[in-house]
Amino acid sequence: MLEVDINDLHFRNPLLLASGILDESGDTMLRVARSGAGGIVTKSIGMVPREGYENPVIYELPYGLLNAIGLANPGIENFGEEIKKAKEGGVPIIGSIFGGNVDEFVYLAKKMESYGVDAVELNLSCPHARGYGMEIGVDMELVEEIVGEVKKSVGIPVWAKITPNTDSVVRIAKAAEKADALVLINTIRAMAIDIDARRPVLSNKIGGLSGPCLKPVGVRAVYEVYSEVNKPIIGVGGIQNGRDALEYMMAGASAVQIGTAVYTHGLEVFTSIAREMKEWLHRNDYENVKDIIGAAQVK
Amino acid sequence: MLEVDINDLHFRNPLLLASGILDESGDTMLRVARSGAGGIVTKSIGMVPREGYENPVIYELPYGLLNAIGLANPGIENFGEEIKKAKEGGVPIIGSIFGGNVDEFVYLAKKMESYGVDAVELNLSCPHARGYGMEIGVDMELVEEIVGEVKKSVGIPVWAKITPNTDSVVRIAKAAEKADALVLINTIRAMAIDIDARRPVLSNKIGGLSGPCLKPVGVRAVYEVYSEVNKPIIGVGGIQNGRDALEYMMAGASAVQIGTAVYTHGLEVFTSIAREMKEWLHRNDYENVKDIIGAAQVK
Amino acid sequence: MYRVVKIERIKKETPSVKTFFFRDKSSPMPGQFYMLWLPGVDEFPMSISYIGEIKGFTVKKVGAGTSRMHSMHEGDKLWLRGPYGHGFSPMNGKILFVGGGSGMATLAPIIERLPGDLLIAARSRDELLFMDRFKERKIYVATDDGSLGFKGFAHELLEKILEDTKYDAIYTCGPELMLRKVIDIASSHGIEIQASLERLMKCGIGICDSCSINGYRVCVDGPVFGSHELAEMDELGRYRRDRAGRKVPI
Amino acid sequence: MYRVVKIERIKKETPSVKTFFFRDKSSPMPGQFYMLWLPGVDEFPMSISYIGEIKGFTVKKVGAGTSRMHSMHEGDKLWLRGPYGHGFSPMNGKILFVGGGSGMATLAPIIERLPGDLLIAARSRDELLFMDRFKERKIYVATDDGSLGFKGFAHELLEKILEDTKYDAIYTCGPELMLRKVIDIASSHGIEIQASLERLMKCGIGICDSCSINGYRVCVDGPVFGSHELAEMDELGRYRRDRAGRKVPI
Ligand SMILES: Cc1cc2nc3c(=O)[nH]c(=O)nc-3n(C[C@H](O)[C@H](O)[C@H](O)COP(=O)(O)OP(=O)(O)OC[C@H]3O[C@@H](n4cnc5c(N)ncnc54)[C@H](O)[C@@H]3O)c2cc1C
Ligand SMILES: Cc1cc2nc3c(=O)[nH]c(=O)nc-3n(C[C@H](O)[C@H](O)[C@H](O)COP(=O)(O)OP(=O)(O)OC[C@H]3O[C@@H](n4cnc5c(N)ncnc54)[C@H](O)[C@@H]3O)c2cc1C
Ligand SMILES: Cc1cc2nc3c(=O)[nH]c(=O)nc-3n(C[C@H](O)[C@H](O)[C@H](O)COP(=O)(O)O)c2cc1C
Ligand SMILES: Cc1cc2nc3c(=O)[nH]c(=O)nc-3n(C[C@H](O)[C@H](O)[C@H](O)COP(=O)(O)O)c2cc1C
Ligand code: FES
Ligand code: FES
Repeated sequence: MLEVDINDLHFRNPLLLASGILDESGDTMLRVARSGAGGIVTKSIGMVPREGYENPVIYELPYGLLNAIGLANPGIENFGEEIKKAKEGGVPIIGSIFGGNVDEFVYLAKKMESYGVDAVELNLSCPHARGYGMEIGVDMELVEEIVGEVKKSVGIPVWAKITPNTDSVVRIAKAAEKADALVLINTIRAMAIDIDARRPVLSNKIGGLSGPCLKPVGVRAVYEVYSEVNKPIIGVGGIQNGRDALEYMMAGASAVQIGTAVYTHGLEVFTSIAREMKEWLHRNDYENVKDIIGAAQVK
Repeated sequence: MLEVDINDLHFRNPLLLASGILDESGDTMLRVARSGAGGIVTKSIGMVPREGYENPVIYELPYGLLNAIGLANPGIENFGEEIKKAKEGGVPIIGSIFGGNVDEFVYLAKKMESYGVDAVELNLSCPHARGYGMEIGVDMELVEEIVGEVKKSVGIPVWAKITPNTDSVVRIAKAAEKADALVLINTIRAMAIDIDARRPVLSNKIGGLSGPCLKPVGVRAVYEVYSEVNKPIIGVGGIQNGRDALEYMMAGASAVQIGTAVYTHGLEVFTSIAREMKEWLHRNDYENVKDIIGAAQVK
Repeated sequence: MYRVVKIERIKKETPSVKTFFFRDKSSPMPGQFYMLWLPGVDEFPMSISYIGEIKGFTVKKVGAGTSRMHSMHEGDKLWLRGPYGHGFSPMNGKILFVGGGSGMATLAPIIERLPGDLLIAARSRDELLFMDRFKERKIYVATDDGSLGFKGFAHELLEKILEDTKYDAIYTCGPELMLRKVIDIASSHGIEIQASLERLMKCGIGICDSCSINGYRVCVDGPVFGSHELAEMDELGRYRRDRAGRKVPI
Repeated sequence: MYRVVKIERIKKETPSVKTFFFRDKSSPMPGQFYMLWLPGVDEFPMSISYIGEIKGFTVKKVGAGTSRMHSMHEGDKLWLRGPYGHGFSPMNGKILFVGGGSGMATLAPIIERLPGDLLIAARSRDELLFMDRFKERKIYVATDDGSLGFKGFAHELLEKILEDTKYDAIYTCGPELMLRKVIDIASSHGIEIQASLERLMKCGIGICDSCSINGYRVCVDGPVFGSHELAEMDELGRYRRDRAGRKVPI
């Protein structure tokens, strides 16, 4: 009832682990797969090992999380073993990568392919790392070039993850149109100040906002892009329960990714969301979750 | 202890009513002034009467509000009486205006001036009205021209209200640098779908997200702009209590505006925030709230 | 967020009024209202007319939204948010309820909770609402066309009644011009009054200013107001605000 | 969101360890930890070493953050979030607590709640932690340099003790190489064990994967793990993850 196919990849359910959450070590990814996730996106991996920012790198808000991990990652050369381990989970593994220019993206994508990932996700949207992520992801020409070149270089599907920190997510989505799927959205640039400490909490000062408060922004982005770009969309941002996942899919997403809810609801969140979705579909006489994709689009 | 001055305007406290909330009729504005607000920004007024969008125009979320009122307003020619009434409250009245081009903004600003407002606020940031607001507010040249022309045409201070729906709020702020003060931020483009109805809730589909979930975005915008543009900043977005207001001011705001909290906390919110701010300042040995403006800026 | 409720029963009350019964966990007070959404059609305020486990809206057909409702069937769904606003509060002494047209829908729950006599008014005999529901009460009747009871408007009958009978408190709801008169009469007789007002409502939660009357928001400060507040409302019966927020004569 | 607490008292425990006492409304379980922020300096995990109305952190000076703490005074403030993680749970039978170095800080609250003997180990005599606090208990002592008690490592003393005395359960915390040995010894003797582990922690709330060991997150699945989970952790005592997430030998 929950099975979906995207770019010929088969997912037992449309609930993927979002990049950056519990996906740095192979063992952890394996555990997430065994907890019921339909697929796993790895932490964004770059050319060389990066320690990321100093603590604090995370801040809990009543309605979401603020983070500036700083693209900490072990570097592509150290990541083969982790992928190998993660693959034991039997669900598609999507290798997320970030680079500072076209060549880096191409190199990283090929390397990921050689490690056996089922697709690559281009992180064009990290909101808090100088020279990477959204700094690249709002430059339309560069986005087009990166996506195009990576597409030419690998045989596996290429997903592009897009920033909401823009006046037109549709314009960016169009620039990334050559990708096999679009992932919407990454976090929003944000900050929290501790007034007693009289300073921003995160060591990097600015971070990305995720969690429930992001959902209306993500749903809007998916809804807007669905009618403009003819590629599958993967929705991300603030999904906590079955209704949230269905909301994204009705907006036009073929699958969704889940990040912050792993903190608020634990690893059980994948099975609980799947159960809630099934219950709703059953009550409303749907046989397959595919039938609701884009159902809320008003002409 | 809470008195602030911005562009030679004196405010008994830095807590202004935000545009669009209870500021369409003179009587209501008067009541808000009497409830303790330090100043009042009127609803955004345009050239002709506008009915706005059909209901639903508002949707309550657990952590904020979604609205697409659609710039409903009685039109500038009908607004003189309302201003006159509002002025009885004895606090500065800031006339918010929106136009489709430079000439309209100039006309509206002059008219507002003739009605006796203490400043005009240019709404360059409404996220859900075709041809107005942020559609204009992300065009740097147009922003610069509008602000420049309005500045030349009126003698009262000109405030520019800026959208967060951009990859660089600093760039827009710089384009609006000729304004006497910058107002950050308006709402974020967002959507909610009712899965049982299988459609977006708002009749306009897309609306603006306000309330607590906006605070980390607004604080970030104020913090970023403070060090880049040498003009007073008025912070807006998600302020609910004294700590929130102090957070914005430590980020760099000289005053703040309050909207959604009037719904969550009632009209008493102005006095309760003022009380909480005073308590904190007192406990931390500050004599005047001015002393904390920008205090959280890390060099 | 909306709750979805299922229409369990529909009752035709008069040629232009139907009651829709449903179950919902909320616990409204008499005089409170809900915002009722018909997806793709409209959203509008509606008073609760039956309180209890089975609740009801009693709806007069006036435009697009209410017409759609009148074409609905048992089993159909309604989307609602609320309850909202300040309802009626208890008053002492001998009570008269004055309901004009569909205004009786708003009054019904407070009538059920308090003893007192009724004045029910309508255009004509078959538009008189809830005559049956309150048949054990003393009911004064007025119709514009004289098809039952007093021939004339509610406030004309009220003045006549007050010549013979002393009432200490009036609860009222109905067309605005009637309300204005009833309030003035109550004031001149020194009778305490609570009136439920209607205004165009966009948000229903006190932030859009579309429902304001003399600085009072009907949606949160009202819809029920007492003598003191009503006395300050010089706009009542004279001006309303249109969808653009313009002040227009009634 | 952080809570700000005031340091009420500072106690020097050993040349490199101080306890900081403060009040806070939270109700931690023995073995839980907090994330402690020194604005402008660092944020790091710290076990609770005194539970009750007056709480305490017992901190060993190792780097920038802990050095800053050691230079703080009574009246200074600490920012904290938590408590986090799964703490110790009760076990039956005759208990031995094995604490190496500042590991005693983590063990102290569970020692206070349960009867049992102690094995306290440290480099040298003056680094032995909480000898006074638990002076009523039976304490086995080991020092690397032999300046007090057994000369040698904690696990060596443990093996000797187990030759003569039967224990049913062990609670332990200390340097990772010691933990590895203690766990192996317990396993070979069929003794139930709970060990509190340390790993680099960035988030403390189970999402960043920086603290993971064989797929277990020390911050939320631990920091205290039982025999079954410990048996699965072949990385323990062999590999850790650095700040970049690389697996590096210990
Ligand atoms: C607090 C409150 C409680 C209410 N309770 C009830 C109730 O219990 N039963 C009931 O039948 N109605 C009630 N109403 C009125 C009801 O909300 C309107 O009849 C409804 O909005 C009309 O919607 P529509 O889409 O059918 O009409 P529309 O298509 O919106 O309008 C049709 C025509 O009706 C007129 N109209 C619309 N709304 C009003 C209004 N509020 N007052 C006067 N004229 C109006 C318009 O001017 C227009 O000409 C209440 C209103 C308020 C504010
Ligand atoms: C769950 C948990 C509970 C803890 N409880 C206590 C406690 O009660 N008392 C106490 O004194 N310490 C405790 N620690 C260890 C404490 O968090 C570290 O000592 C602290 O982070 C060091 O911070 P720093 O800024 O002083 O050192 P840094 O400047 O960050 O590092 C200085 C040096 O210490 C080493 N180091 C840092 N952290 C660790 C670590 N976790 N394990 C081993 N070596 C490390 C680094 O490799 C580096 O060489 C606990 C750790 C965890 C994970
Ligand atoms: C701690 C943390 C780390 C993240 N790291 C990455 C990352 O490395 N690459 C990436 O593309 N997105 C990253 N994200 C963004 C998430 O993948 C996701 O887009 C976002 O959190 C919104 O989803 P959520 O609300 O379900 O968390 C990170 C998010 C969090 C909270
Ligand atoms: C119902 C509603 C109507 C609004 N109308 C306007 C408007 O007309 N002009 C404008 O500049 N901002 C308008 N806004 C935005 C607010 O002024 C403010 O920027 C935003 O709500 C964030 O502040 P808050 O979180 O305190 O509400 C409106 C907001 C709401 C909720
Ligand atoms: S309906 Fe919006 S303030 Fe009353
Ligand atoms: S510290 Fe982040 S997962 Fe444990």
